[in-house]
Amino acid sequence: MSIPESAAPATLAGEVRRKTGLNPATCYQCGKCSAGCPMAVETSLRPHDVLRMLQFDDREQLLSSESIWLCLTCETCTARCPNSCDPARIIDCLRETALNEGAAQPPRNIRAFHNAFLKQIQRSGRLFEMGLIMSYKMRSGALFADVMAAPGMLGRGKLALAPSRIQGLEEIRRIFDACTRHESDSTSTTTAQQNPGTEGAENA
Amino acid sequence: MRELQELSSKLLSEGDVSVVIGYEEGPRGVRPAFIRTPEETNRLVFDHRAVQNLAVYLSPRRAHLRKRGRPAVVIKGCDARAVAGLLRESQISRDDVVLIGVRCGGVYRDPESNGPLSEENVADRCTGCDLREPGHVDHLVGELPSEPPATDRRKSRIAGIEAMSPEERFDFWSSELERCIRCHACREVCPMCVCERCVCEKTDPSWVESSPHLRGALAWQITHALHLAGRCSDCGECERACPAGIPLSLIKGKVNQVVEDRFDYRAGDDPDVPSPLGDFRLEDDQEFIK
Amino acid sequence: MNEATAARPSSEGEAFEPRIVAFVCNWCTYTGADLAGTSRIQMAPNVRIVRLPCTGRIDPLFVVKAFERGADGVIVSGCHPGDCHYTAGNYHARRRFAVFRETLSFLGIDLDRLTFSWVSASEGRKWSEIVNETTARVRELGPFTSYRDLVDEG
Amino acid sequence: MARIGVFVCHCGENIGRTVDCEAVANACGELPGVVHAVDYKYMCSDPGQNLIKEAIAEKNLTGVVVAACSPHMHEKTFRKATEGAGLNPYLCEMTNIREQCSWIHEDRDAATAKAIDLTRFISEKIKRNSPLAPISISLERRALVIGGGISGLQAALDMADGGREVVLVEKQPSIGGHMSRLSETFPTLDCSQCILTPRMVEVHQHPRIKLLTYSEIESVDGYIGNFSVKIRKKARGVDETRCNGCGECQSVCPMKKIPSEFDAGLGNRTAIYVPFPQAVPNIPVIDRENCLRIKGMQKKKAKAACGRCAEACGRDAIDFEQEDTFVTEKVGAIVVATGYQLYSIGKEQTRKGITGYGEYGYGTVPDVIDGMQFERIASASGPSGGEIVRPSDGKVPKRVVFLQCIGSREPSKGIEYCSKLCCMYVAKHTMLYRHKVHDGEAIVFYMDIRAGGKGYDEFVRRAIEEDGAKYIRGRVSSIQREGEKVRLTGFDTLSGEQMEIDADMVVLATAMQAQPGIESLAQKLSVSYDGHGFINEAHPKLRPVDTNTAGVFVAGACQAPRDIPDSVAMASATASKVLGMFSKERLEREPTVAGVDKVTCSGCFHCERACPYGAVERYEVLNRSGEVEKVIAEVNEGVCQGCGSCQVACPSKSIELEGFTDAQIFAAINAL
Amino acid sequence: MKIGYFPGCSLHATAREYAESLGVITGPLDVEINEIDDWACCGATSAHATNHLLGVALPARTLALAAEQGHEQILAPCAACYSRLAAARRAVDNDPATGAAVEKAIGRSVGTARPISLVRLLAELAPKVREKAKRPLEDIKVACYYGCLLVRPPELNDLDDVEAPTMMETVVKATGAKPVSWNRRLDCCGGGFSLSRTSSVVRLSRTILEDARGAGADVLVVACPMCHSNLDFRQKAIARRSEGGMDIPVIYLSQLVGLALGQDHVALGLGRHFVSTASFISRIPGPREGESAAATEVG
Repeated sequence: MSIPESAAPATLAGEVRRKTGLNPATCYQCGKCSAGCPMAVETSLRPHDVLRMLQFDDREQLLSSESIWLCLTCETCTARCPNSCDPARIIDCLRETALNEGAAQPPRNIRAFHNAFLKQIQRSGRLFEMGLIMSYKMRSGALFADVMAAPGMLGRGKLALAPSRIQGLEEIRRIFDACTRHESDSTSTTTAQQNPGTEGAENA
Repeated sequence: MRELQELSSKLLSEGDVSVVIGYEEGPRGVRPAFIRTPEETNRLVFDHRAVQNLAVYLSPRRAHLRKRGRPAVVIKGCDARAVAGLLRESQISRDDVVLIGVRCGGVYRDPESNGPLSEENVADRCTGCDLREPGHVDHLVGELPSEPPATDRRKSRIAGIEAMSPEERFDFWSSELERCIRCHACREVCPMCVCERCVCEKTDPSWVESSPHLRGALAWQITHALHLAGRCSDCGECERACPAGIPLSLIKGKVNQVVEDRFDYRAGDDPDVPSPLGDFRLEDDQEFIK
Repeated sequence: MNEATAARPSSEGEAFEPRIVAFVCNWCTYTGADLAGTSRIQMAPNVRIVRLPCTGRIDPLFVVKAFERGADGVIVSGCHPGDCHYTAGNYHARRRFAVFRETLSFLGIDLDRLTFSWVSASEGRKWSEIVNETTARVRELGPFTSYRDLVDEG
Repeated sequence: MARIGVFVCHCGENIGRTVDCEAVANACGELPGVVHAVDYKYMCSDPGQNLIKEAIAEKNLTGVVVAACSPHMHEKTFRKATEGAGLNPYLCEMTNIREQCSWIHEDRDAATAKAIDLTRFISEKIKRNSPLAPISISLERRALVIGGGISGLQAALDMADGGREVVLVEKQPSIGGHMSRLSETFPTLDCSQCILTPRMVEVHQHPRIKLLTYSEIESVDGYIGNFSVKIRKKARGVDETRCNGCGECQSVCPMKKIPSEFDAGLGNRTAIYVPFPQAVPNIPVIDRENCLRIKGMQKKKAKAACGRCAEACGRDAIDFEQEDTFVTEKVGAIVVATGYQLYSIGKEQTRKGITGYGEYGYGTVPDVIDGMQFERIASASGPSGGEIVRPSDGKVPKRVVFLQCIGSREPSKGIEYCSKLCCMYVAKHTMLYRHKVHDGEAIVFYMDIRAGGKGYDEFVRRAIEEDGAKYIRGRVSSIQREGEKVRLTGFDTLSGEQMEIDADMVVLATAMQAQPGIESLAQKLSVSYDGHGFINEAHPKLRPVDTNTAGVFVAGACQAPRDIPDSVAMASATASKVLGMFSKERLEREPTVAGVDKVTCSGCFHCERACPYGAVERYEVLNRSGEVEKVIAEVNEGVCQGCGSCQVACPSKSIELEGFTDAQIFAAINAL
Repeated sequence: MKIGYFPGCSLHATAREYAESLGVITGPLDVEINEIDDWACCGATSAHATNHLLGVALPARTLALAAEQGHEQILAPCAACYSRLAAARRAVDNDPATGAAVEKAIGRSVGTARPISLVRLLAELAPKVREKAKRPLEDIKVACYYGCLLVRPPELNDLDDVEAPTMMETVVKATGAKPVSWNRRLDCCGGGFSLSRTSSVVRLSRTILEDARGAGADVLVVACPMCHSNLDFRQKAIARRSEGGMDIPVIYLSQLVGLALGQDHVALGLGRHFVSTASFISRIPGPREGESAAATEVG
């Protein structure tokens, strides 16, 4: 663990600070966020560990960690942090940076879900559960999960059979492009940026 | 003005006063008159031309007058404001002077004009005058005339200047004050200027540069305006006395307007109501303070 | 303007650096400025502080003289209402400066060159903000030579 | 012709690092009137001060300008040195080129140019300084102490033992403050009653201490040496001269269920009550909100309700009609010792901008209490007689969890400072608990243990090593009631484990805050206070017990969180300051007062209206024949505090404030 | 009272009963909800988890549409949608740089429309609910479940408190039912991992359901379709792991209010839940005007 003199822009903490305005150095490692984190038992890096590694610029290990993908974004850590470090927003930003640098290694299912979800919105502007489940199954390989539930869902009229497209689909596509382009020109690193929203994200 | 003449000669003959300060016919309109004997009282007149503010003769700086004994002075409503100012600042005591209040229906802006009062020739200060019958006086003469015609000439000129940008305003006043030769007539004629030695005569330090260049003139006008805040009786004599014709009453008018807007106060003729610039309220506005 | 040490290189083409005088009260703002010092809060070097016992002692004539002597901006600052060491100095000052400010504006002085503030002894950071903000604002307005050079046109 | 010496200080490298002191000295050397300009590494050191003295002698200087730190730091030092060399001290002034120049700028040229400007200001100003002699004023050699906690008591006793009369004003019915509510005190574990009660009795019986309990400061006028303080003695409802403290009235009072403030709401008290057994004075007070008789009177009921205490009183000391009375005391010095208040874990807070602990249930979860409540439970005179029991069901808790830093070090709740002594009293609590419940388990959630006093860390180590307190480094995310237990979800950052603990009782070590209402008292004394309501000391290192207002001193936790040993030391410090001040018959006062130029004053008395102290008087100018020529203004030097408000109000500038005359300020502006 | 309405994707499919019950109760409470036309998905977790600007731009477009269609307030019954709309509102208001980037991305100006959660709306209408209640739910014990995004993060919360909200309880009391006090009210149910990491959802939802059962609740009331699907749809899987099985009906707050207002339970979509609501409906005495209600298994 090398100790950087100050959170210069080159460090990951500096990058997080530039993008979110949050300063990871304000965290004094009290562990209150990790105490309340519902996923603490299932992850190796809890929120305060993430902040610790940020303070010591452990870039590779952090951006390639699986833990940052096991975050439920339930904001408990942010609500209870004594120093208002907002770990939830910082972990959001780490995921985004990891994706942009191609360093992200989310568990297969979670990557599949996010990709399927965002593909859905790009295609029809609204979520079409059936489409999402199909697309998720193909990407995750979990072909038989919840198959038994299909009849129940149908019987209760909970499964729309056709996607409801919106008129402003062009606008949604423009939003996705703008957001991915926005990321590319503001990311300092040079590696090719991949974002699950765009077509080329399949093999991220 | 028979009533005024009879009253004056009565006062003089009974020795109650040794001089009656009033108005008499003059080469250009009326001029101040100092009547010492009952016989001369027939020279006293009062009409729309009586613009001068005779309260200025009560100021302690005119010590020579005081030596002449107790004066009686003819006071219009607006002049009563100045007298109240002098009383408020203990420059004269009430029983040192006899005040002959005269009911006034407005005066000309220029004493040489004549004919009925109209929107063009009436003095700015007469608009909406609430002191046509002066209070706090010993005697009261003349009948209550009708409302003087209203004019918003000065108010609109002030608004015109306010509408300008700072640079334009600066150029406007620079061009006006350029003509100031620092004769200080505006100070001599002002009833409220009671200082033994004026601040602009103070040399160590000389806060107000005395040479007649624009920087000194601006400093002097700012100082005079601030000194009159909450005290100026708006008699307009400073502007009328200025040989260079600088619209000084606009500056004093603006300051009076600011004092009225902020502290809901107008220098009135009641000597017991003090000027707001000397005390404070906890909840004064401070929107301009960061 | 003391020509010997004219620190303002505006004429030689370098960026214009405004000269700002600050009249501050000794008990609150001056101590607040000291606190900014002990906390090493960096700020613009354009402000020269003149210490006075109370805002009640800050005379509008000082401000006029400062502009006459070539100041591009003036700051007047003291204790928050209620905190005055002499109980009422800042209340009197508040009324005096309310009238003075509008008179100056009527005569054509740009009020952006004047900053009034309350800064307490524990508000070092607020003082640095007042200094930086006024410096930036006055730098944008440019030099105020028009007032100091009135003598030439006279 | 002025002969001025300019002395530029490097202040080690505090100034030298960013300001080229030599250049400043050289530049000032050329200023008109400056005959001597030198720079030196440490001007405030003895050799530095000798430089000044020698220069004054050799070049018979008429003015000394020291360009160094803030005048608040060393103006007195350099003025004494100047006086030592025979030059009037008021001809020496400082330029602040450290706090207001070198420390706040990095650009060396700009900082140096600024330092030169500032020094030029003062050297132009000094040319117009006139020699002044301090004013001597009368001195009321009595002291007032506000607050009867340990600090107030100690200060009062030291001053009274020093031979001076002391008036001690305490807001509560009895003196003793928070210390009287503690069980044992760290680090020696001696019981607080045993070390405090003798002091309280000593104060009560001391011939030179006038004790005014259940009283508050109404207003403060005057200035150092001559304060006139109006004190409101709140109506006790009991005649102090008649009552002998027998307690009959308390036993008959029907209102038995009023939560006792002294016991932090755990025990009960009656409407007419004495806060605690060792209260001094041992005279009850009637709680006007809860006394049936007084409530009836307030509603103007015809039939007088209750009144049993009056019947039971053998000495007819109860007086329901008693009104607040006022006493005015003339004193020369004031010691503020109003103490602190604990942060409330509930939703309502007494200070602005502070929020409660929602994640711990806002204090509604049973058996979650704060440190003071635990003290009351552990105290022998407490509601449970010293036996450690749970407030909810009175059972002995088998596992107690203590949480450090509740409110303190927590910017999101509005308090960013550390309250300094919770680490110590939590360790003490674990000891008290383990000593009384041998099979009990004490767990402490902490972040960093801060026990820096003498014998302090050893005390905490003993709690861990001998008394088996389990210290977990981490914080608790939420506290909830789980059946009979209190469930905490915490985290141990050392072992990296999330943990859920079921405890019987939880004690929150809450932050120390300023007393509510301290702002209005500070404004009455015109003393400054910081954003949290703690009183500002004049200088943290050089004048820690003075305040900026001459004659007002500060002691104890009202200035910052502080434990008993420090409070007592600080109280004795204020006493020594006051006794030093009272060692002289009269008091010498800064001569920076106003004076009127009798020639040019026109007697408009604008100055009189602007003066907050009424220091302007009327002076009759007589002519040769003895008649009053005119009436002009004159300043009473003793009353004038030197604010200068009059000078700005004077149109003709005939009134001048010494030290800040128009000429001096004009010269400074001119040197812009 | 006229108000914009943003249903969100799930209210058209897996959470149809939430939309149905809402549609039925707004009439009696005289609130007119007008669905914003051409609304799009708010991006839920996946958008902001992978691209901050995307997570703000998508809901910002909805804010813009609402403003253009003249709605000052937008009702967002789904907690996730409410949270995203509030996050967009706050980002645009407080951070000019993001505001500019968002407006460039969506090609519209965002306007001043603000989201309001269903819990807050019903809490404000609680007096009216009490006054219009036809069917007393006196002895029904209800566990109010807020979940996470309804109360957190603190600056987006529009309820009365972040850590100790009481608005849901206020609405439940207005319907005559009795809210039970229990601990897991604000815990996260596993949210977006419903498909991708079901084991976590089962673990978290199980502790919530067990705590509600422990507190003696007859029914669990939620205000978020994601929480509902994790607690209701997954309850069978949870029952297998929890000793003593698990059979607590999970309904929406709008359905409970609908019941109190005397609406027919079929119209409220009470038959669409996986855990049968029949048992708890049968315990509700008939409406005061004697309207017959036959509980049926499948709607």
